[in-house]
Amino acid sequence: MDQYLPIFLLFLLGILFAAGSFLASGLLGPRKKPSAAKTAPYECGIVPDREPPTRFPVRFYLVAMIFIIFDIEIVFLYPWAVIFRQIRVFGFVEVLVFAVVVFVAFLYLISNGALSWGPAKRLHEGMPPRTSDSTIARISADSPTSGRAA
Amino acid sequence: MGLEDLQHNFLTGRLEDLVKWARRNSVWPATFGLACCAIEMMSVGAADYDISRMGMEVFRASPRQADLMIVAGRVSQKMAPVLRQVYDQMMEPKWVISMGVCASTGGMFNNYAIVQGVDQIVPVDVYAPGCPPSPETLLHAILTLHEKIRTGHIARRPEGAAVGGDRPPAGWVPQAPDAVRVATPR
Amino acid sequence: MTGTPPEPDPTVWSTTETSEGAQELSTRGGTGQVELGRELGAVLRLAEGAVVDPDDIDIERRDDDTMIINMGPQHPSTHGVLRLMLELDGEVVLRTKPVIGYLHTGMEKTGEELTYVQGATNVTRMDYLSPLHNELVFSLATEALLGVELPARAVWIRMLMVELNRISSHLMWMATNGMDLGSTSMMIYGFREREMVLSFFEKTTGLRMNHNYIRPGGVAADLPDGWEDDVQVICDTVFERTFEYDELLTGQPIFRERTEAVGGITAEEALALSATGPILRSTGVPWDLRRTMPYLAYDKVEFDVIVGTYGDNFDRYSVRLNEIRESIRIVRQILDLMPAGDYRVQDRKVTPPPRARIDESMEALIHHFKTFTEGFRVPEGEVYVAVESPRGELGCYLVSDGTSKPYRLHIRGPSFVNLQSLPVLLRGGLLADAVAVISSVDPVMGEVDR
Amino acid sequence: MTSGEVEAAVVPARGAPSPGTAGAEASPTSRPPVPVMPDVPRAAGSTLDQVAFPPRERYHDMVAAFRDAGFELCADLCAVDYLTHPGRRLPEGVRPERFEVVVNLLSLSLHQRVRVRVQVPEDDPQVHTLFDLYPGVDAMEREAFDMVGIRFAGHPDLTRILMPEDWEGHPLRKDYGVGRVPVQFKAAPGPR
Repeated sequence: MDQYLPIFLLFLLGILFAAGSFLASGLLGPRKKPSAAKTAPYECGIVPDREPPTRFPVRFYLVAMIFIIFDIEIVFLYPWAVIFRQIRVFGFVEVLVFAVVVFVAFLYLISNGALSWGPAKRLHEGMPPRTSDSTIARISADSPTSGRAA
Repeated sequence: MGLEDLQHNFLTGRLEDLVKWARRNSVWPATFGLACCAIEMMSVGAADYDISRMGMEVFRASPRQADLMIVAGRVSQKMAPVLRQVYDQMMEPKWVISMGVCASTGGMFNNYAIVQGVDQIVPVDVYAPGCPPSPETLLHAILTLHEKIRTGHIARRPEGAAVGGDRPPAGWVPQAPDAVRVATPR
Repeated sequence: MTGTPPEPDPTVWSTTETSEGAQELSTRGGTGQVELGRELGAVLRLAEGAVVDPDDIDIERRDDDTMIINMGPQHPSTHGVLRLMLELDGEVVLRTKPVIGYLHTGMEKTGEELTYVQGATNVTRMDYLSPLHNELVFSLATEALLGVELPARAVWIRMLMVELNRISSHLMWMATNGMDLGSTSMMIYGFREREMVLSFFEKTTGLRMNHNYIRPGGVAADLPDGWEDDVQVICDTVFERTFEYDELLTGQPIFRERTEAVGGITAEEALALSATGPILRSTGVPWDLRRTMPYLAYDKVEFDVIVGTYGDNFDRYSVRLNEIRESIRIVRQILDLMPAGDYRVQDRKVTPPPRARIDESMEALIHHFKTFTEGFRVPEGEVYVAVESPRGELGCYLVSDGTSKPYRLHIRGPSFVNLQSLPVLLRGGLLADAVAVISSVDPVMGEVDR
Repeated sequence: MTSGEVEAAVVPARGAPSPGTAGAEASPTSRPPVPVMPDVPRAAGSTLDQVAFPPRERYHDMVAAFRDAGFELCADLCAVDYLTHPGRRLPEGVRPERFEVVVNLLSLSLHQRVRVRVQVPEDDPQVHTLFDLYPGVDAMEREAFDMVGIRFAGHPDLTRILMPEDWEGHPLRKDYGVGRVPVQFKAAPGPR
């Protein structure tokens, strides 16, 4: 029974914290209803006259998926880390296999460009590396300075 | 140890004083830089005149997280409704510093384009004179605001600033901000 | 008089309506062909008369898939109250339309009401990052109409102050550009150096900004004693600090990723859009008014015109960084070549008598009173004078009708024209690149909206 | 007016002031040359501007001719209201009107500026747009329309740019009041 005491306590703490915050905001929060402006979405000071779009490109959903994959991976690492000492080499190899599997998923994502949101218009793909001195030219007074006509 | 030996400290402070102390030491300004005063406001935020000594170095971009609106610059007729909208979207308690003469009274631009004084649109707490106010003037205005918070009432807005607020204080006929587009010459 | 403004009706409490109707970006269907081409950034194709049809846009999304958002007047990275309406396809920017006027101060109308003596105070508040350039262009225009010849020292003092103002303006740009791209330390360094220049301005002109120091007829006061040491300290410190900025920013992969190949523009497009200053020079066109149409005494100092190659953000950053060094080089030469003599023209028509003389002679008192109440008369005529401000060609078109007030004062703000190249620069980039590009165009809303 | 019949605008060699009014040579169809007036001599060291006064019909072609003659950049375009200053210095053969559109062209190759001033009558304040020659004038023309009320035919998006959308009147006209709120110690000079 005592094994479950910490879990039960953690559960109790969660409930208390949630209820507590609701209670506090109920007590301390302002009574009056928020004004129309406060409920309106903030658009840099402009009152939005067209309603926000409902359809979003699928790319944003992909990012959520990628996050979930790696979040789950971390969640499994926690219990593993607790008993890492007892399960010695076997445990280590086990978690390595798990990590490699998730990493393969990551490589697949990178390969078909889920994360490369680069601008559609790339000036020069193979642009030579340059420094702030190499990219400029200095035109002194004596060199011919007639403007290059269009 | 008699009562007279009690120093005024955390244990003996009233809750209201503590709340006011917390409020005035972390007033976060909203970035409302309009014109030349905005440059001086930025240099107040930078290293030389550092306002992070007063817990204000974080310039919150969105009004949801800002407590103070420093109207830094001249407010044009086109900008007035935007200013009013950002002010309405700020969370209570909120204060307004009208920085510079252009914001306070229209300054040297007494013409069709400038709202002659931002207090026709939003209730102003502290006016900072100067064109642009030197960083020291703005720091002085901020300290005046701290003093006002310390001595002001904890929930209600200070007197005389009910313009556009919810209910005007007794005995003072509110000159409700005439159309947010003020004096639109035809 | 028609058009006089009525008394504001105090009881009307109108709700806030902030939409600007036709000035805003409308849906693709609702926009005319040519305007659609302009918003899409198709500059040159239009010049040859080719018409842009909405379907040939390389993004196949229909109208309701894309999102029109406001990068509005109150936004941390629009450098003042610029409102950009962007049509986004997810993160990629399709169309852009700058909506400006949120800082319109009616300065050209006020300019027609102030005398020439007071004119500089009004003009200096337009471009508040380089106020001395505004005063310079207004004074040069007035002196061109007056036909007044300035003493050498006045010309050189003006050049010294204007170059120091260019350094402080470019430092301000380095600071805000660093801040926009995430490097807060650049903001702190930039402002720390700028404070040095501002303290010298405060010592010389009495104010940190809006100095009213350069006036028609010379400068307001002579340089303080020991100004050479202050300027020397500024030059040496800022010159080494530019290498620190270079080290801080140029090597950083994040900075390079966000500035290289971002917001590119070709020389033809820049010329067609009348862009001047660092934007034009970053595309490779060596056009700097200080070199090609020298004013003041720029033909007597050597300096280089900095020219970029690709015309993208990184080039504009490099052009401005090296222009700080060139300005320092000019200031160092001015330190040696500064002539002695009067700092204001001695022509009694323009310059009021010195304060001490007023107590002695009645005639000086009358003359002083006349200058400061009615101001000096400028012969009838019109003139266009342009100087090279940190943002481009700052022009002043002055029409005078012989009275002591300008009849028409039009200031050609470089940022006002440079803002039009935003649709070309933002086209196809990410929203995050839009932040970097706006900062690299360096608009100052004071001179955009006047 | 096809641009084929190019108005040969004389662009004088750098610095050499062209003689009085014989600016543009007469084009083949012997139309009167466009009067060109040397500008007020400017501060020392700056090149002398040429100022051309084409009639409204030939305004667009003259600017096109200047563009082909090497004026790549249109620096500035603004409108001026000459209501209270009719007697201004104009070369003969140019009838002063109430409004005037001033275009400032800049040649990078010749290091030369030229100003084109076209008279616009009060009853029909309309001028052809320069957008197809210089895409950069789009915002300047919108500002001229917003401030002085000159319409530009063919402009892709002629709306207000500086004033709010529902603003009436054009502020920079001379008959438009300054909109000054009366100040206690200073009488409100000028038109109220």
